[in-house]
Amino acid sequence: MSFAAAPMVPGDLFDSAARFAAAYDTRLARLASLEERAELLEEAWRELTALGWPSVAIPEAAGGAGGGLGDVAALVEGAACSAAALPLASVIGVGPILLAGAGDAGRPLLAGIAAGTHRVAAGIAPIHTSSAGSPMTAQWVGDVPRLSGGMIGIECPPDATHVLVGCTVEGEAVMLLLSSNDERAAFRHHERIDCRPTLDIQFGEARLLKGTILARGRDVGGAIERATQVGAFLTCVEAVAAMGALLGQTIRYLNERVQFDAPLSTFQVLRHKVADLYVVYGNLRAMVMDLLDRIASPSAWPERGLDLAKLHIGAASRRFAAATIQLHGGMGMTEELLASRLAKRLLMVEFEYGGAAFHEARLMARGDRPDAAA
Amino acid sequence: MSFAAAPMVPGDLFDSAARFAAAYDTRLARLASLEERAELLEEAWRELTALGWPSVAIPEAAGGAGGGLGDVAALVEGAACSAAALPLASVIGVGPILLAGAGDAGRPLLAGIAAGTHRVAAGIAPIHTSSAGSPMTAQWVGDVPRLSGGMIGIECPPDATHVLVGCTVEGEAVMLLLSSNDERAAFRHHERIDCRPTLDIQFGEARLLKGTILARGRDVGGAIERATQVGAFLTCVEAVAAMGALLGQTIRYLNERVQFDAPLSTFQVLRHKVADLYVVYGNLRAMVMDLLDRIASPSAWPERGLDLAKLHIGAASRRFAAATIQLHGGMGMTEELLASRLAKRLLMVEFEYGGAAFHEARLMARGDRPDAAA
Amino acid sequence: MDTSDSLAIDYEAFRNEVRDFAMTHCPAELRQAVVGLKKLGRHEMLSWQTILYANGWGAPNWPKEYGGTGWDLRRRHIFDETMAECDCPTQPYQALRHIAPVLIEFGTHDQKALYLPPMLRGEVHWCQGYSEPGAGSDLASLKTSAVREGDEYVVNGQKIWTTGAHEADMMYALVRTSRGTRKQDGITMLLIPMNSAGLTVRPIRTIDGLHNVNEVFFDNVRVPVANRIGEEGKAWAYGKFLLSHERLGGANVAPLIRLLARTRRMVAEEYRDEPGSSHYADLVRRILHAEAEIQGVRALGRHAIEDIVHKRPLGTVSSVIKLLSSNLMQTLDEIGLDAVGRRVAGRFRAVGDERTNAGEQGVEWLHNFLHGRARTIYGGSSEVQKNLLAKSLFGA
Amino acid sequence: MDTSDSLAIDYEAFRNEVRDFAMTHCPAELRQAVVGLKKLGRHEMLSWQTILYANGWGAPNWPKEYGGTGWDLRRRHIFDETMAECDCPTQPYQALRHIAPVLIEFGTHDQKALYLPPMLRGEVHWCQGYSEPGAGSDLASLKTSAVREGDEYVVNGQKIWTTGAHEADMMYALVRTSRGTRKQDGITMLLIPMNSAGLTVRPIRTIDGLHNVNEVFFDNVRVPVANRIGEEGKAWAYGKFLLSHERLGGANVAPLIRLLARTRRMVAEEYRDEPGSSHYADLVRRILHAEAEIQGVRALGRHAIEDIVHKRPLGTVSSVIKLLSSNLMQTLDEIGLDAVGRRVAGRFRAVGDERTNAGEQGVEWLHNFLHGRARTIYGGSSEVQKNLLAKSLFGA
Repeated sequence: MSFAAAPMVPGDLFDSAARFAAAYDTRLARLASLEERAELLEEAWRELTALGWPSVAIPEAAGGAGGGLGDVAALVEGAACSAAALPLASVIGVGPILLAGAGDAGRPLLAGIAAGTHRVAAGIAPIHTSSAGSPMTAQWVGDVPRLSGGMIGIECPPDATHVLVGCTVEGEAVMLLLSSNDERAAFRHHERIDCRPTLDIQFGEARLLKGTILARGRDVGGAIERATQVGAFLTCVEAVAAMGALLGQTIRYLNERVQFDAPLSTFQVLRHKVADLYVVYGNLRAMVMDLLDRIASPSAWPERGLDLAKLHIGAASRRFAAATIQLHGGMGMTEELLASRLAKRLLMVEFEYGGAAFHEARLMARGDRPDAAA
Repeated sequence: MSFAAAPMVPGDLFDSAARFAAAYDTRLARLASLEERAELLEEAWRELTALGWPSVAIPEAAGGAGGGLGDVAALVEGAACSAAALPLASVIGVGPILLAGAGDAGRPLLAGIAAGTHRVAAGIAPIHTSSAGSPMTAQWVGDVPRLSGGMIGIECPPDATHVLVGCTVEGEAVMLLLSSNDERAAFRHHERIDCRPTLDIQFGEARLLKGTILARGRDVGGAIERATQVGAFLTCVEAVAAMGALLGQTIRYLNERVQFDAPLSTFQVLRHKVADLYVVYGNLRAMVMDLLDRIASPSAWPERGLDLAKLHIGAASRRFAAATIQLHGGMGMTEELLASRLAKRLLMVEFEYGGAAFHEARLMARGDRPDAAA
Repeated sequence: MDTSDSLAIDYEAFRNEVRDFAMTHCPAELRQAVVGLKKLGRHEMLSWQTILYANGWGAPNWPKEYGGTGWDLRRRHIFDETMAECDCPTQPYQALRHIAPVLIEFGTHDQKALYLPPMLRGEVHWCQGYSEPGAGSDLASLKTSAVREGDEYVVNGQKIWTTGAHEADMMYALVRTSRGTRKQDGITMLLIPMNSAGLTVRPIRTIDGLHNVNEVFFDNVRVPVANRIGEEGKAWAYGKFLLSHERLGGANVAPLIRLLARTRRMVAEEYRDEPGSSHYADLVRRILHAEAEIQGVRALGRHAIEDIVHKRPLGTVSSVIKLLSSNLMQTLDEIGLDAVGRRVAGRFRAVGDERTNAGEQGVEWLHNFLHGRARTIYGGSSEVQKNLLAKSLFGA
Repeated sequence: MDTSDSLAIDYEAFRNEVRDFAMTHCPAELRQAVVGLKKLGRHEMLSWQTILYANGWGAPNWPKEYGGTGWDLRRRHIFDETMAECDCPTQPYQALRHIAPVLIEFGTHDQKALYLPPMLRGEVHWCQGYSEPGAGSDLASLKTSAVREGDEYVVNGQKIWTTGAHEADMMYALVRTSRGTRKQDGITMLLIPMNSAGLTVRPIRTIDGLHNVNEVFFDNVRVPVANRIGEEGKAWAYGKFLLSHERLGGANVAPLIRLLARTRRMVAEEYRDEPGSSHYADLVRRILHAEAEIQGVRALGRHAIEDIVHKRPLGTVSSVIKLLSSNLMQTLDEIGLDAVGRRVAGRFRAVGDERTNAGEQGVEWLHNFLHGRARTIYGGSSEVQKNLLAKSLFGA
């Protein structure tokens, strides 16, 4: 009996997300055109909305299921086993956490998300601005924020209705809400390297955004920080799930594929490379499970632990992807192979919710202070 | 037929140095006490002086053999195949080049070295001072240099008679000559990690060194720079020689050693690790041979090439040493094994004639300017 | 190889001649595409070939009697290096470097007359039909069969990873005509027109999202016996001949040097506003180490060429160069990914613009990274190279 | 293991009790030696054992009936972690953790009565005679022979890498009493007094220049049959028992955490005057990555302990922990070498002062680096661990 990855957050949510994502992934892999893929993703989003996923982390008072981060993690983990090209973590995890910082003002939007009438992309200024290019800057003009430059690579649900922007205006944390057809901004859509839909917003030179402020102040700042860390954490969950799935694919491939009259899995160098990958996977899986436990205990938010995890998993994911592509030989180069898509998912990890430079800077600024409790 | 390293600078000098060093190394490896080792090294130095090695790079006019850097490289390479615990490169290569910067003032000392009556250790301030601890500083008091702090880890021939110091006093390059029993300095002797003898000089708070100036000015500055680069280059020569020898030892060991009823050399992972080492060795060997060619053409001193080589070979040597120790299993941990001594020689490489930080800083300061000709 | 007149040749003058020609005759848009790491297809490669042919440089590696330049190895090497330095496209290597030498050595007079001139003139595009789904690194396991019926072979089976098959006129293919005791026996080489009935090309979408390679299916494809190279069942030997002929392809490190310079420039540009960041310092450090290693590869290549010129045994140097070059290219690809990734990885393909070379500025570094993963797979995977090296090092 | 009362135990209170004891009872010079990465010998280890014994903590891993604490696995783990955090020396593990459990399981009543109490009291120092020149990772190939003559075995052969043999009173050794069809058969375990006639200890100077391990030669050494553990020829099974008993030795990651903190402190100190240097930033970055990985190892260890407590199958986690821990220790060793090397590598041993722990401040990091190379060799080399993992992953 050979390896099969065990889920970190087992249960019905994981199972149904895994099944759902695998089915759509098989269909998506056959489509080369961006338009056709976008249509299929829209169908998938409608279906998962019907399943109630967007409401899973929304409080019951706002019409949601009142679940916790563990429920979001279970869905995200299941979907990541097939490298689902859906912005699940950011839309059903990060978005609601950001909105929570808006207090009552955010309630109608939360209710809309829970009801399936609103689809919200969540942009966070320090994450979705690039220091190369034209990063976003903001000033006050009276009570109106004036924005320049723009934000890039915001994960975006199909046919988004709104864009939520968490940013800082002259030192004050502010949450803005834009309609997705707001004419004061230019919107541009892309696919990421792992085929997920993203959104760029350009404000141009200096754009006055009257009527967009949803909330401002200290709670908003806390929510931005929390949302950033949750985004990073869910990225780690997805990375570990993708590694486990990829490891399984690789082992199966090496057991089946014959070269030089023997299965590839009989060659010691390949066996040891797979053992190396398993060790990496085992370590990161334990790390992420441990963080999920610590997150669940609200008294000891593992700030340092989360930054360390994201810092490390970005680079580890890159190496993992490169090694598995090599182990698959030419097959690893085919987009139609699940393993390649999982590898591309892993390549993206470093660039989501803050890369190495971002988390390193945070860790260095904070010194060696450990988390509140271990 | 399995691997045997081919010399980069083949010929009589290489052969005789290789034989000489192997014989002494066998005797040295049996001795645990520093005193006994020092006695044996003194005997070796007397013998190699009788063979004329210290005079090989000294001009005929000063009583030397008038050879070039290629001759020094041949001797150094041969000796490095047994990780000879002798400061050959620095004493017969770097010292004379530094002294050349003193012009006529250096002549008597060169003659003494050629005649075998003088044994000179060559310290170079930017190389042999550590920014941690108490680095050497120097001021003028009238025409007399006043030195504070000290220099560390200067390679030193057995029973040295003099110490040559290349340094900068208030921006001016200066060459000082101290007798090895000068009471204005404290001398302390060590073995390096690869068992070579070294010397620390401490001047304490502020020591006036009247009568020590051998030369000063622009030529001295040029000689310091040239001596530093030659030291770095000869270190690279030794590193490649040690790698070649170590690769040979490793291959022999793996062919002979049986575990799990088969020679270790039949295990594919070990075979590939050795192949990896061979690729590193082949690359560095070609790089060093190429640099030797370019150095021989006086119009195109490969300044950038030398810095790049030393920068890279330091780290490569570390990895090479670690990998071969692992391939030797427990045996790799025995000091009595030639392979361990070669590995320790390689560990030292990073710390000789400027580490990675030193050469990186030089390369970055210089920008991307290529060498005069390729 | 005419080593006889080597001493009389002024290699530096030759280098300058090649450089001048490249800079004046290679169209700016072609050089621009090469600089921008864009994909080059049939049209670009053949148009450049036509220009070179007009100057008498159609085939640097062929003897004069077939319209080649008859250059010695040093001049060929200088030509390759200089063309790469000047950002010229590569010539159609599958025709000129792979099948042509085999044709010249083993082909009939008619075959040479039929196929060589159009290659020279840049009129016909060739592809290579070697790899199969079950035969990659272990090429001798190939199964595509050719059964002789009268004056024809009937070919059935499948090839994979066929670069440029969708744009090619002809394929040279290895097929199995019998099974011997050794699986290297019974392999035959055929020249197959791509418009043959029963031949289907199916694009493979590779991991970079682009279409470079294909599957090719043979369903009772009939190929004249006249299209067979050499003897039936002996093609493994021709493949080995080709290998030894091309073993120093890797000695041309100019593409590596060019990628190094381009990477350095791009990183400086990308971090223009953050010169003090420790990540910039880290990228620069990695570039310096790559540059150092490239110094060595370049010297290895030069030494190898001198060894061939002086008829010294080459040993395993081609494996060493292949491993080093492919790793270094990937190292640079990875630096490229690290530098542009934060800005471009989230914007890999623009909705509403699906042209191959469209997209955010810098996205070509991501394509390059993805595409470049294959460098350690094709042309003898790193694993196969290391097996070869180990065999030589351990004497068994 | 008494899991019955697990729910009733206040583990945090226990942790505090252990910490208080360690900080008040462990002599400052011992803790100083541990902090300074110094080598600990017989004297240091036994004196600490005596102190623990006096507190009833002589054997955390033994059942109460033999004088052990009878602690459950969680308490043992907390004890180990806390002692390491407090920089206390390790207890004499070869006696307490290796041979004692085997004695308790397979020894006779007389053997237990004779050997266990002195171990507890810290009166007798033990060493392990397993490895031989031809039997390292492949231990079952051992050749040291024991031939029975009346009431004695006559032992001939050689052991190697015997840690502490020069300071030990007793050795537990694996010897060959017969050859079976499987080489694992015919291996017997003997307890051998180190002062036996014909037994010679020869020091091995290891790569760090220190004397930690030895060769031990047996020249007709006579060992009473009463010193045999269990049955003749069955010792391979006892070794496996020991392995399963100690399989989570690696779950104690406290030494790793302590080395991390120490490395961080040392690097900050060493670069105090160059806080802006890019090399300092590089070292700090490497430390952060190590810290991240240690987070994972720590969690793995905790999960494994819970798995044992809840009697879930452990699988291959001990191999994973061993590989990770040994690599991380080496990573930190290497950071240590990089930080102090420029200052200390050229001054490794001071002429005129050859005491083991003398030398330049920081030289212990070089010793540590060199000594630490063995971490991926002993106790199941990394290669052997990966073979095991691969077998499990591929199902063959």
